[in-house]
Amino acid sequence: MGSETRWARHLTVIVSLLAGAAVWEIAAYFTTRAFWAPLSETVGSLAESARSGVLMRQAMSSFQLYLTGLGLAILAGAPFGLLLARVRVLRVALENYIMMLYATPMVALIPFILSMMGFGFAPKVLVVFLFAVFPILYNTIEGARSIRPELVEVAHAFRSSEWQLWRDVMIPYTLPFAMTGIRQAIARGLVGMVAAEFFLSPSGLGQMIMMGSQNFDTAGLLAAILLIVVLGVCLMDLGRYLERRFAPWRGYE
Amino acid sequence: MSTNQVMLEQPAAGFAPGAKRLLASPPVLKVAAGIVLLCAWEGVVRVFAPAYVAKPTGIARVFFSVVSNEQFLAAAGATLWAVIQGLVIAIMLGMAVGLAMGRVTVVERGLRYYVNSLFATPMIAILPLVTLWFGYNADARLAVIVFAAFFSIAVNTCDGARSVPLEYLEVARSFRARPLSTLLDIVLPSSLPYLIAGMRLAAGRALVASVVAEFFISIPGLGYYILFNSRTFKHNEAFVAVIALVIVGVSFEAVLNWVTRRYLPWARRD
Amino acid sequence: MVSGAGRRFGALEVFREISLEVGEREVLVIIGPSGCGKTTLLRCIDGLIPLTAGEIRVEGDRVVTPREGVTMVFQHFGLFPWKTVYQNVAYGLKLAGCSSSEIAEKVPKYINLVGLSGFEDYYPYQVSGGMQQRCGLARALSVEPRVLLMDEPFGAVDAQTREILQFELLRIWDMRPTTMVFVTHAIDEAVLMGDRVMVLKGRPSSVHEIIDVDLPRPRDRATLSMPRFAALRERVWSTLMDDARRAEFEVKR
Amino acid sequence: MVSGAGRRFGALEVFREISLEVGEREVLVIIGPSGCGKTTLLRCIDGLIPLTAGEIRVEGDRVVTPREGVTMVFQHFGLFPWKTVYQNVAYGLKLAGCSSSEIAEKVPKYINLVGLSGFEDYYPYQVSGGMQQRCGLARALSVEPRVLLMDEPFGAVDAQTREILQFELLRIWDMRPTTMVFVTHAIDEAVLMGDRVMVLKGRPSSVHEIIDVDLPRPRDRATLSMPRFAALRERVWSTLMDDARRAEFEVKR
Amino acid sequence: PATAAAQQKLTLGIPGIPPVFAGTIGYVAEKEGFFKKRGVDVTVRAFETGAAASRAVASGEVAVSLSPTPLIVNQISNTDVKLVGIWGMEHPDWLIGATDPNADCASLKGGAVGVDSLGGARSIALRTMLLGCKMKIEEVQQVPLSSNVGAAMVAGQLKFGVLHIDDIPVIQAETKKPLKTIITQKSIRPVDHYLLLVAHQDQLAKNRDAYVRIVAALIDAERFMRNPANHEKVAKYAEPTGRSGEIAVQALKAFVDMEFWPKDKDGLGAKNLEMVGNIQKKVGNIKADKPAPYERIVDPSVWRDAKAMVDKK
Ligand SMILES: Nc1ncnc2c1ncn2[C@@H]1O[C@H](COP(=O)(O)OP(=O)(O)OP(=O)(O)O)[C@@H](O)[C@H]1O
Ligand SMILES: Nc1ncnc2c1ncn2[C@@H]1O[C@H](COP(=O)(O)OP(=O)(O)OP(=O)(O)O)[C@@H](O)[C@H]1O
Ligand SMILES: [Mg+2]
Ligand SMILES: [Mg+2]
Repeated sequence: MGSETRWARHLTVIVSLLAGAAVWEIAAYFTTRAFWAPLSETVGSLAESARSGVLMRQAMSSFQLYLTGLGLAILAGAPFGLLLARVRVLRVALENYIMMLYATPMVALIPFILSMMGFGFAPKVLVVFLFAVFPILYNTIEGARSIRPELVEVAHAFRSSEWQLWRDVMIPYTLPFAMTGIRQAIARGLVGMVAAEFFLSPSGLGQMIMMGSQNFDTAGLLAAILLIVVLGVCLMDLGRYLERRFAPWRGYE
Repeated sequence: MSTNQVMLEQPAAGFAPGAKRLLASPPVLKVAAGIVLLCAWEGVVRVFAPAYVAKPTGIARVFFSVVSNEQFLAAAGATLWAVIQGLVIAIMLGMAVGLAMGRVTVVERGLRYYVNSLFATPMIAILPLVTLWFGYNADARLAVIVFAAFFSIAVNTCDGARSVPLEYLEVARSFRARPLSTLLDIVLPSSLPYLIAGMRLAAGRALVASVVAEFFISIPGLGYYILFNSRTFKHNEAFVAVIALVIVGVSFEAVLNWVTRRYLPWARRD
Repeated sequence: MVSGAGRRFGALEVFREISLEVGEREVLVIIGPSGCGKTTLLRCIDGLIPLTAGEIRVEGDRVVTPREGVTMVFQHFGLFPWKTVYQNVAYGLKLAGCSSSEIAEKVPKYINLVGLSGFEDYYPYQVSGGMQQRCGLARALSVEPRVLLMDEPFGAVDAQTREILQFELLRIWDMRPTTMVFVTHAIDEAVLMGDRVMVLKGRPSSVHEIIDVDLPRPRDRATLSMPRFAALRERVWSTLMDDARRAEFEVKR
Repeated sequence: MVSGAGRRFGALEVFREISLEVGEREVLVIIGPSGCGKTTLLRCIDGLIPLTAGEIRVEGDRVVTPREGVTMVFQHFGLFPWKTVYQNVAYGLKLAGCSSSEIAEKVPKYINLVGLSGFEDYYPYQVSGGMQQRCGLARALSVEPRVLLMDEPFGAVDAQTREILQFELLRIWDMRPTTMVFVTHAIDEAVLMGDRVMVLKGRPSSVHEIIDVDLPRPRDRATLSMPRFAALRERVWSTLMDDARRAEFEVKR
Repeated sequence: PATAAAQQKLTLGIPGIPPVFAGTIGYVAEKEGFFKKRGVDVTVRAFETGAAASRAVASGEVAVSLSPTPLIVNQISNTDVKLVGIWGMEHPDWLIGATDPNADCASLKGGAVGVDSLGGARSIALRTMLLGCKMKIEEVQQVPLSSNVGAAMVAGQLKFGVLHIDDIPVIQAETKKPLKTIITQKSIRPVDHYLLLVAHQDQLAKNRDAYVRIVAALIDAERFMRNPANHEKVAKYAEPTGRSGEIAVQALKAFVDMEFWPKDKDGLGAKNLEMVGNIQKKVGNIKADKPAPYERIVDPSVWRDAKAMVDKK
């Protein structure tokens, strides 16, 4: 019975994936090529750009941007978040502003960044950074706010010193929250990357999309979008994995 | 009681504890931090940046003329209205799809990969396609907003519907509840907190989507207002629109919090 | 009533060959170490899940689905957090198809019976665990069942409240005796409440012993001081002891 | 040891004018209805929070901060979810500044004492509540305190496990008697564990009565069957009853 | 003449936010009421780029747009989009300007040059003009700034930019420094083509009358702009482009003198368009075997009918 249900489960998924592919392919025959390109052509275009090395170059350029921005966001966000977690005065003073920035659609700042910093690599990194850093800060602070006072009390009861408290309680407790923030940052950073590549100087996958759309090269456009979808899914999974990985003890939730 | 209260309960040593407490009281701290941040911004811009760059005094100077400007109001109204429309559509569609996915296994398996992967996709990427399908008009903006918001609602509602605690379903079964009554009495309320979480996410995404759409499609709205004014080097004016966006974003958050407190008092996050 | 009952979850056989009979207005207490399948057995009797062997009859009919006239009080209270105390109590009546006038009449009556008057508009999270369980009790009693299934109803409340609730339940039962199957961990409680105590043991568990409790009814606090009580208590304990020890060391999940 | 103690949280005065003395190797049990300030009093004795009136002396010194030689076992276990059983037990020793060889020697000893051998590498969420509390107990015992403060150590475990743990604690105490302040809700437990039972009552609460428990030591299961036990139990209950009832109806938060 | 076309709301897309000065003709036709006079209801709308505007035409959203000729030629040659040019501006006024008075071709190397968008009109022009410097496009860094190249240069963000003639006075006025013209498009290639008024083939077939009236209104507008007496007024209409007052009047003179807006012709010179096609093929923007034929790119008949309509009156 077990294997049968597993088979049935796979079957529905396979059928749905095949149906999706078929719809994609067939839809192209009911519209002009400018509106929609069949899956086969999209894959062809993808293969072509992979062969010519364009794909690799553009993807690397995007990745470089993304990783730099995200990395800086993590390097800046996590320690600062932890600091805010512990230093109550700082946290109380800043938490509302951080929540505000967390809720701000950062794309709106792109025109300013463009006209202030121009078009190089740095402003694009800044965009990714801005997209990514606030989820980390926000979640770390949330973690700090929700820290269980019992545990701090235990530490005090055992005559813990300040830095022992950090090592044994604060950091382990806040880490999973920071990880949740990093998962969100991974997703948001990707949006930031595409936005930066669209609205600052075109480069990478964003440029591929722009060029595809400008030249009515819908197959190329879809290929680039497909790539971003795959990237998004992989990064999302990576984020979830990280979140679980750093909190094996969270099983009780 | 938070961590640090535990420590603050330690006998307060030192002089003038009253003054110290006043200085450390949250509102004072918050306002002080705000002032420091604004001064830092003003200072940095004055020293390092060209004259046109937005700074607090500049923004304050133009603020009232901008917010009473008809064009600005129209732009803000257009964006807000589009976001609200988009959210309403996304919430209705997303709830329907999410509930179906959460409660009907076949639907879940059929749609899982699509919904999850589109949830993970930055919706900006499909902007060029959307403009082709819907044209360079408000419909396209609405479509982008719906696209951006729909998936987070669907994913969250689905999670909510799937994680209805078994014990509640068991109680309902034990009292011989019919499926419809189970859906209305139990599945729906119990997935509401998830739905709210989805809406919180969706509201943020919808705002980003509308701004990006306006950048791209060049239709009146706050995004376009920002783009146009910053391109003509009127950064202060443009920044007022950013402030408007922040207010919109924060008020969504506030409304959701209020709704949660008022109507879902039982769904507190611990 | 239950004959040759067995239930397995996949490879795990929870219990086997359980037969028992509960007379009208009798209180049968089931006691056993954690994880021995008490809750599972009760769920089978209520018709929530099917047996994998044997059969259950209530009032002569085979149980396949929850039947009218049988109600369960849950270990986890099973209150809906989004309903007030009043609405929770009304839930059972509403599903039983009572008219709203009937509901408006019965709900306050049962709320009063369990001593919750004045708390009608509170949400479960606003009242203490003991009050939550009273509310669950009122919900179950309000439909005036012929058979009450109680799954560790006082397992999650503090010791003093538990004592209070035990005697209150005895009082309610004396006023309106119903057939009752009462599951518990606590030996005091088993001896205090039951006409007979059934000890489940083993892996898969089965009926180890059925102990007749020959304490006079109505029972009250004085019952606790009877030497017979202490003797029965000790008897149940010694029956249980070895198993409970072993179960305690078994890793959860 | 404690004299004229009082404590208020803002406008709420939790208790007042509590004086008590605990002799060496004596077990003083504090019992009282929920919310009467038992935990608060214990936290004051441990030096985690200051009194607002009166003073506390341990071994002649005034308590202002947690002192060496006094350890607390928490109602909520207070285990760090990110540490394994072993690491949790080692925590107290580590903070006490023990060398790692000392830790490596003592931790297994105490883990064995509480019957947790074999579970060293489990995370708290992987073991049952009873085992979690044993772990908390091992952590407290491992630093070999002269005074043990126990805050409802068995409040969150199921009834059978509780019985087992009670007698295990009695066994451990007989092996190595320490001064102990034991807080509980349960009357059985109070009478079983204590040399004296102090009943807190009222709002703000104060010492209502101190009952001498003249049951012989070592105590074991046979103690439960003694008529004297039932009588003491009844005595404590009647002292408590009214208050407990009232407290039960008080809305939480 | 109230025809069916009058009921329909039509849109003319022009490139740039804020729009390029070439789009002034659209504003004149709209605000001076030429569209209304010809019986069509047309609004002018600015798009981020000419490419976006042409996409809007392709999607049926917008009736006509002014879009860069090279781009349209590429699109038509490479894909099956049903765009067709019905009117055009033959004379590109592109130049590479520098804020540094000592700049020359050599100093361009590796520098950042402002364009509208990658593959956009300025970018294509840059590629062409770099031929005159014996450089390849890869040797400079393109910075896409829509129509804000001038503004970015004013702000000191950029040293070099691909500019319109009318950008020069603006930049000079703002920076109070002379602007160095490194090279102009005209000096490299006298025969070229700048903008096409493009329509969707199907829409054009369905609603030809309306398109004729649009072009007729544009012809009216051109005549209006040619008259120096109207320059003040035109300068006011040009306000959305960011050029106003004296600067606009100056620019207007220059543009009229070079017959920027075609004077009594359709602006669809076959030689010019073929030239564009060949260049695009040569630089690799056209992937097809050869550029689309002249007949596929344009439809001069609309202008002929429009001219007849204007002359009839
Ligand atoms: N739905 C299920 N699927 C698989 N195993 C289950 C399921 N429900 C219960 N079990 C297993 O059946 C066994 C008996 O569970 P049950 O809840 O009946 O025990 P219990 O006697 O009520 O324990 P407790 O006293 O802790 O409430 C346990 O080992 C449990 O893991
Ligand atoms: N940090 C605090 N701030 C304000 N009030 C507090 C604080 N800690 C406890 N209280 C209040 O003091 C009273 C006594 O609390 P305490 O936890 O000591 O009771 P308890 O006797 O241990 O109850 P239980 O038996 O439920 O554990 C309660 O009313 C509680 O709300
Ligand atoms: Mg159970
Ligand atoms: Mg307590």
